[in-house]
Amino acid sequence: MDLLEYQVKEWFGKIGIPVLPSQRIDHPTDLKRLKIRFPIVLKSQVHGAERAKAGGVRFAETTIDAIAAAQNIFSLPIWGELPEVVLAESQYDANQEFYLAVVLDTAVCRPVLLGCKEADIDWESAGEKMHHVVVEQEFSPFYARRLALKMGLQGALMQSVSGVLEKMYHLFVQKDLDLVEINPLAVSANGQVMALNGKVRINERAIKRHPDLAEMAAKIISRHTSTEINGILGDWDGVKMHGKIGILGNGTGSVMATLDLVANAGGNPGVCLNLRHAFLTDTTPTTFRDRLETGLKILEADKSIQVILINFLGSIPQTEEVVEVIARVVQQNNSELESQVVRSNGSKIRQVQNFTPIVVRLAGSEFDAARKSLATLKTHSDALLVVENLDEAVAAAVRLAKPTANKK
Amino acid sequence: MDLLEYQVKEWFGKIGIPVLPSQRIDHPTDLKRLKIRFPIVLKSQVHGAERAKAGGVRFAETTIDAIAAAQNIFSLPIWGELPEVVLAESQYDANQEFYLAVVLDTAVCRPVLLGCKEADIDWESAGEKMHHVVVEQEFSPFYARRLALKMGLQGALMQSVSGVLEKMYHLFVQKDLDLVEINPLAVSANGQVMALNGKVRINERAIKRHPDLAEMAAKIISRHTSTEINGILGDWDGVKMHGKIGILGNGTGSVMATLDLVANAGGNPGVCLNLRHAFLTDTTPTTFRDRLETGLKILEADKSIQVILINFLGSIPQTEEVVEVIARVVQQNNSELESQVVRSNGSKIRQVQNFTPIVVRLAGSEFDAARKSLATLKTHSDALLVVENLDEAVAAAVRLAKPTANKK
Amino acid sequence: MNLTPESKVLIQGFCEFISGTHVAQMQAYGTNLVAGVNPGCGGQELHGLPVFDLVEEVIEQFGVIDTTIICVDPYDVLDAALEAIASHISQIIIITAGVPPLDMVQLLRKAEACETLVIGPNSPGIIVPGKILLGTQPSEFYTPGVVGIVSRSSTLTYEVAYELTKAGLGQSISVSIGSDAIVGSSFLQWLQILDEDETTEAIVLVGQPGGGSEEAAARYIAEAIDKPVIAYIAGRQAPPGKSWRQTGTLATVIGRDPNFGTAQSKLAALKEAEVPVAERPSQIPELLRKEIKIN
Amino acid sequence: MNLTPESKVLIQGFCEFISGTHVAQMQAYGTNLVAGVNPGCGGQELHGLPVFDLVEEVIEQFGVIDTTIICVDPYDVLDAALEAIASHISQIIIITAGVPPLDMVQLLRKAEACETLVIGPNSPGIIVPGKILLGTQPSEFYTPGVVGIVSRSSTLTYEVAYELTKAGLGQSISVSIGSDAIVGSSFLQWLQILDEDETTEAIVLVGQPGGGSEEAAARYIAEAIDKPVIAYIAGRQAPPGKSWRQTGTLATVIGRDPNFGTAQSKLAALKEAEVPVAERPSQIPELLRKEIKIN
Repeated sequence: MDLLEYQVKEWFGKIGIPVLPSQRIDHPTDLKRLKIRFPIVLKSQVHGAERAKAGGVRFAETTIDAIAAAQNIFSLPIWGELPEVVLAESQYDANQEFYLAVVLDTAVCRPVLLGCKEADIDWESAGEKMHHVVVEQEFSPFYARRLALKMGLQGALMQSVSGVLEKMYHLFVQKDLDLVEINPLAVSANGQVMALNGKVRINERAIKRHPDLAEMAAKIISRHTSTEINGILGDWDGVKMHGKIGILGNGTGSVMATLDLVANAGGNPGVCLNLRHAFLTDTTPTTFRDRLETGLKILEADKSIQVILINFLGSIPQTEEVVEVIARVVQQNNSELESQVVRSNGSKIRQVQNFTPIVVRLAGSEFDAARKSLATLKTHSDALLVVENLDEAVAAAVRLAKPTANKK
Repeated sequence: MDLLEYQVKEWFGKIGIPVLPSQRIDHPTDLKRLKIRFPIVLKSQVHGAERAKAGGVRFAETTIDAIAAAQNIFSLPIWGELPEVVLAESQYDANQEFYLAVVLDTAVCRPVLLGCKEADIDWESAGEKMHHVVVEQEFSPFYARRLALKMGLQGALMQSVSGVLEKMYHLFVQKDLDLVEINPLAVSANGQVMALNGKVRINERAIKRHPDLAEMAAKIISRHTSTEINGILGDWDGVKMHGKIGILGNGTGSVMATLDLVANAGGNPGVCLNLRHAFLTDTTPTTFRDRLETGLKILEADKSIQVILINFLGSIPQTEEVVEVIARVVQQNNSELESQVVRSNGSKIRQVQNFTPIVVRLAGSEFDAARKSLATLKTHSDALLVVENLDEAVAAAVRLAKPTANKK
Repeated sequence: MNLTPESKVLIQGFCEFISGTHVAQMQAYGTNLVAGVNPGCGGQELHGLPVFDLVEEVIEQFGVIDTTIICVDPYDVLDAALEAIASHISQIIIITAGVPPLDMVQLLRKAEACETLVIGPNSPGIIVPGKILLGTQPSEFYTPGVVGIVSRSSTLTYEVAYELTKAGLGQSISVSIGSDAIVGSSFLQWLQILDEDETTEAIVLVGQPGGGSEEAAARYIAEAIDKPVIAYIAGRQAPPGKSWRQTGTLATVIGRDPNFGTAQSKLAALKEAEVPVAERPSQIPELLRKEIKIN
Repeated sequence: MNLTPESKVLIQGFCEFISGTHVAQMQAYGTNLVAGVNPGCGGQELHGLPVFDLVEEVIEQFGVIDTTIICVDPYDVLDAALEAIASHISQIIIITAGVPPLDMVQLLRKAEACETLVIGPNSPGIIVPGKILLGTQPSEFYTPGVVGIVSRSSTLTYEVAYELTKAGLGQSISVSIGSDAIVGSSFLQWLQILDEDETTEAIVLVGQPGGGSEEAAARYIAEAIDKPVIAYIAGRQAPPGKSWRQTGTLATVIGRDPNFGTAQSKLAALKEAEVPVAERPSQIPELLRKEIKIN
């Protein structure tokens, strides 16, 4: 989950990272009650990158200018997102600009401090200019000094930059972050440092143990559509592709392997969901059964999905209940189907037909009973297919996703 | 530094330890705007113990009763301290009451969790009933469960009590405490827990790194006399005895040894101050010279002090400046003395004589120059004595503190 | 690694990732499960195991515990593991998925200092077919034999075992190191164990996008592993994205390939190390037969 | 404990507890001071020492450092010590006074895990008269000889040495473990070192109110120390109080005497252990002469 700039700066201010005087503007008229001095800069609070290039950052010298600029920003979507807030901020005379970050490096299983004597670096060629320090043991300020020295800083500036890094690290740990970044950290002529812009990415798994973050996430979930949520919160529950075959599985590797098999068999994988752990959008604890229900709903609501392929192997929690969920969905589809008038035009049928065929692959002794009970269901021939072999299940799903081709 | 109950409860509330609805009352009329429901209990916010016995805790069912009770409490000093605040709190139906604490145990160099299934225990016989767990490594909640189980708790109550201990520990570390105590922790009939009263002692050395605590300490220092401050903040800079010989030294052990020598030689030690590190009441960083100046002022202002014994050995920071400070004080005394009319009645002379003789013991090569320069000062015979041998210095101080006896 | 059937095993917590069936399966397999720890449930019995509130109570009653299987809720994993380490348990298998990564960082610092072996989180554990089952791997897909499996996946691990068993290729040891970005034991450690294991004659490595462990494994195989290794990487067709926990651009600045974390980078590394790669799970037996002569 | 004059020594920080005179004194004594570390001052020279920003820079230039003397501000002590430990320095002497005790708790946990010897805080360090000076003990009060001194005080330690020197009794090693409530090395460790030290023939133990180290030392002397020990306890006449950092009533509940922390408790323990106790520093030589035959 990424925070917006004004939220990042609130956090920075609280933990003691120097930020400019600024004010949150919810409506252009708020600028009449501006508490900071002109000239100011107005910045669109959106998640997308390159907002300055898109016109989301404007300077103003007077209240009238500022209101006009704010109206403009409020009505300008950036990467499809309209800002709910605009940040009004003082301006700053920077002599130098640095890049600083703390990031969780999963390859070394440790947080890493990053620093560069240039801001807005080109990542392709950052290698030589960017310095890093791995925080091997419990953090202590000397790690921050190590980085500041590697960056080539000395004396008072080395001390103040390492002081900022120290606070960034504390924020990182306190709030379970994946990333905290200051870009740029401005240095004034007299050596004072100032965080002009910042980025914070919260690790999705930890959100629920921080009441303040859980509340932020809940707000985002209630305000946005599921696609936007994935963009803002991250989408670690699955992969969003644009094909016709939706995949539900139990485990990342298993979902991925199924996806590959579908693609290799000539099918187009669509949304693929891993049901092994709670979805990011779940605000309360969920069971496997809950997640299966949610997953089926997501796939059924997705207009591009023509077939649902479920791949369960070994064991899942609540096997019996899970089978019931599948059975219920299939029977509901069936009854709806029977009440429909079947027309001769295949494509028309697909439009009215509001059910999606399900291929269920179940393997393992725990599923013996399940296979049998699903097999006894009276359904339309394509509505439910239960198989044990994965390659077969994939072939069936691919076949079902091409009804017109089959009918020719 | 000990916090008052209402401050403790604010902290408890913030960290998630359950406390009753309560309201801070700064003036009896605040009770007209009471936001909690009657019946309430009104509690005097003072540092002294046994306030209930002294009449500092009263119950009230109506606003009129409450105002009368508050007026009463506001005008009732407890151990010499008038409350600035009264706490109004809801009442609670307790089924059981426990004692819980986290304390820094200097003997094992670790924090220790303490718990007992009785509240308000008699410390003399607490041994068998009190349980403890040493927090050997970094704290983790299992230490809290260990204690709750040792206390004989089970199931949900074991869980909720260990949850409270966990939060107490986090507070302990976050705020650099010597002690955090809940006494009593009430358990209701349905197993809900509630901190009815709490105590927090902050380690004096850490105050300056917590801006909120430094502010609290500054308030106490500005409002109270030095004796009260010692009572409230703790008096780790020295010992307050009531004799005639004030002692200034560099190091706890050295000050103690000097005190013992004075007592063994028949003298009465008075206030003894260790100048080795900053005083608790210093709100800004100090030098050794600053502390010597402060120390001399404290001793000179103390009417019972008749002689000041300074014991410096080896080396002190800023030797030359320190010698200047002593010289200045002595010369000032000298000039004041010369302008006085010496009367025949010895006791009368002591009343007008507003200087205190100083015995300075200096040993070590660094003091060679200092001894010489102090020896050249022209003073009244008793005003300054510079010696190298400690036993001699002590004998001289004891002699000077008994002018009448000597004159007989 | 102590994988003898006599070694004493504890279960901490009984969250959704472990069920009565799993416990029964472990017991049926002969795993020496002595007790469960579930704070607040001390004195009860669960799945036939006596349950305690604290690990130290179990040790008091049963003596030294060799392995603990942690299945508490994700936010309680760090505490449970620290409790196990404080009780000198030297092998920890974490089944639970969804553990916050900074908790794992803290745990790994401690485990390294105390020389504790941590497997997982988000791992179904270890099986030595016919001998011992530590975790939730479904034993019905396994049969004793000579192929070692080391995997980062959960379900996909048994998928591979199932293919081997169907093809008549038994397994020596199968371990999942866990599919999270930050896990305890590494591919390298397990490749070494399997290389030294006398029963194992060939190794199957199962990988997926994210991180750099497959690349490290490929280099290690080329340098140090004498036994034949076959690899399978899931997710070649998946779009790259942060969804699979790549560190992304930031990773490149610390001397890494911009492709870091992708299936393509892993496949390239395996090719470089001349490790045969299966296209799909069902192709693994065929590739194995080319490398070793079994049956 | 490495106390040879060849061992390489570093100074971290130059706060008020150390002065140019102390540094010059150490150098004059032949202590192998190689550098100072003072963040923000790298490249400068202080008291004739090259100054660096980081400990690792010193090690890069001079190789392994044996001992560091920490004199940074109280709130920076933990960081400086952790930096030294991360650079594998195995002996740390903390001169600084006023370190918050919970910082020491954290440091000691780490030092114990890494087997680092921590002396202090609030300690003037160690002197081996005529050989090496590590800290701020004024060397003029010392003369080489056979009496070992172990103390919790700072100034009082040299007071005792001064009395010995005046009485013609030289010293083998003198160490102050630090007068804070929570310190690294203990009386017990130093009693053992002095007992094993070949030069030392008798030991003087200097204590003060607070904590239970003198009591523990008394028991240890009775059990394990063969050489004669004389004790001196300051503060017998001081009123008991929290001023001297007693844990007070709370201490009693964990199986301790209600007298815990008082000079009286210490004197009683020493009497029980039959350790002769001097009334005042100047009495120590006399008691020593009764126990050993020197001069």
